[in-house]
Amino acid sequence: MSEFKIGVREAEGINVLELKGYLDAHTAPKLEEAFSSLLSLKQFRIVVNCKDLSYISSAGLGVFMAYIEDVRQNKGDIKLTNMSPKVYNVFDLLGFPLLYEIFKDEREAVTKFKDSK
Amino acid sequence: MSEFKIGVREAEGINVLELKGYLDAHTAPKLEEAFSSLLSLKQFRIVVNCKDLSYISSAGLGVFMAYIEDVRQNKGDIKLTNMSPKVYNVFDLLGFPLLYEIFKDEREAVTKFKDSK
Amino acid sequence: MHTESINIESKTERLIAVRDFVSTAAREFGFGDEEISKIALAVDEACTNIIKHAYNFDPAKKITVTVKRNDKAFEISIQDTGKQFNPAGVQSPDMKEYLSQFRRGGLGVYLMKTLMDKVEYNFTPGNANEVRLTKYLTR
Amino acid sequence: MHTESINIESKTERLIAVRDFVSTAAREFGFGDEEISKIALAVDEACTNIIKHAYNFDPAKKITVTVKRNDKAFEISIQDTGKQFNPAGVQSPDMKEYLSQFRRGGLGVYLMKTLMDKVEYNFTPGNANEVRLTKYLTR
Ligand SMILES: Nc1ncnc2c1ncn2[C@@H]1O[C@H](COP(=O)(O)OP(=O)(O)O)[C@@H](O)[C@H]1O
Ligand SMILES: Nc1ncnc2c1ncn2[C@@H]1O[C@H](COP(=O)(O)OP(=O)(O)O)[C@@H](O)[C@H]1O
Repeated sequence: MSEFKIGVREAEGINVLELKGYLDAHTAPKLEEAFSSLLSLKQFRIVVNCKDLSYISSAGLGVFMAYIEDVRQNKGDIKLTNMSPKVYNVFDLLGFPLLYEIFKDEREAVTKFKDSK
Repeated sequence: MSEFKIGVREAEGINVLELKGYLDAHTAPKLEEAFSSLLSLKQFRIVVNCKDLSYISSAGLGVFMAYIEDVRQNKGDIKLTNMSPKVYNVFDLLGFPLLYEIFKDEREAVTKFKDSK
Repeated sequence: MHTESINIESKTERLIAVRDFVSTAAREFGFGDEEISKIALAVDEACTNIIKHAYNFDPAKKITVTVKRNDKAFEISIQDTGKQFNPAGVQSPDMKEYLSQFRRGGLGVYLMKTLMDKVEYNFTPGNANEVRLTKYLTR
Repeated sequence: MHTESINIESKTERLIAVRDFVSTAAREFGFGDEEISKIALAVDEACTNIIKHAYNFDPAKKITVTVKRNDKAFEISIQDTGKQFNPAGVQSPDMKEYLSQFRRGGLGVYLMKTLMDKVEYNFTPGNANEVRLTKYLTR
């Protein structure tokens, strides 16, 4: 019954957030904390692996919007990966792929960060 | 949202049922079908792997009771394995470990069957 | 007193939503995982019995599950308009005998009584049965 | 006409139970996974807005979500007793502009309208707001 969990991994200056479960108005503050602690540590190269993310509502989308500008101004990015079709549909419906890079696989996002060093 | 699933594997005459999800009055008939098709194929050496079983109610327990006698009369057994504490608690509360062999791991149950050949 | 409720059709497809509804409220009340599991199972058994026995699988019938909480007690009231039935009248099985005779069924009411601190029954002349399941928080 | 309902406290902790409740009924009605996801999301957005805006996070307030089904239409009515609010009055964002300006929030009502076939609002003088979300089955 713990409905939403975040795992954090770091390798070569790239931080991977693994989201698991349901991201809604109840759980969005957890994701907000995770981003804000990365930013306070000056970590701006962020990959969000959505493999186990079962659900997202606009409250979850709002968290990504809250940090993307700041992250990019610091020469970083938030790249999203491994979305289920269900979760991708919500991003897609609102045109979010215009603003966020979305990859099939985490490694592609990591590689992209490394190549842009 | 498919709340209950059963996988069936067979190796050396031992059938392993893998239960996944919620076993309640709604889903118990699926397990009943699985048992009855094994029995109609004269398969009586049955291991039920409960690793991914999240829930069981008395309707689920009833299915095990419905087949155990028949299975044993045919020199077979229903052995249960890999239960989460939550599911084990229900079996335990009702004394089911008196009637059913319950193993930590699937391999132990398979070995037991093989040794008793 | 906090009160929340769910009103469903009498179908086993609804059991999962009822368990989720009750579990969320139980978690918030302060129960841990083990107690929450017990409460959800007891409510499942009560609803399953109504679907099967009180309504004979008629899906046009309705069940209302109401959760009431105060500081110490978590009470679930389960209401139906089917056959009158007092769980107090059901004798608890001798489990050793039960298992050795390979019996089947007849464990639902026993589970409700074992899992909860209190099981009460109430019949209102408007032809409504109410089973009240209570668990206390021991902080 | 089939009618089922859930009456909950105004808390984001309840969103998951509401989504489950609505999803189960939508599945039974005959919708596929994609439609079910849309319906659950639309209802989540409506409830989230009530919790945040109509009730200002006061958990003592209540929300009722009622699902009504007939042969062709699946309707969810969401009722609260908070601030009067007609979603029809909210202008839909231009998403290109929205994204390029790094805006945040203001997508809930737009999602509701996009995900469902019909969004209606109804105010009853007894100080109750009702939002009705409808989706039709195209078999
Ligand atoms: N809600 C109910 N309405 C009418 N009869 C009931 C109800 N619940 C239980 N019963 C009766 O009590 C018996 C015992 O119930 P239970 O212990 O749950 O076992 P089971 O449902 O497996 O028979 C049932 O067989 C049924 O005859
Ligand atoms: N149920 C409601 N009661 C009162 N005001 C509401 C309600 N729903 C939405 N609103 C108003 O409409 C605006 C737009 O809502 P929405 O599109 O969901 O975005 P957000 O909730 O992120 O602001 C809200 O900011 C709020 O002012």
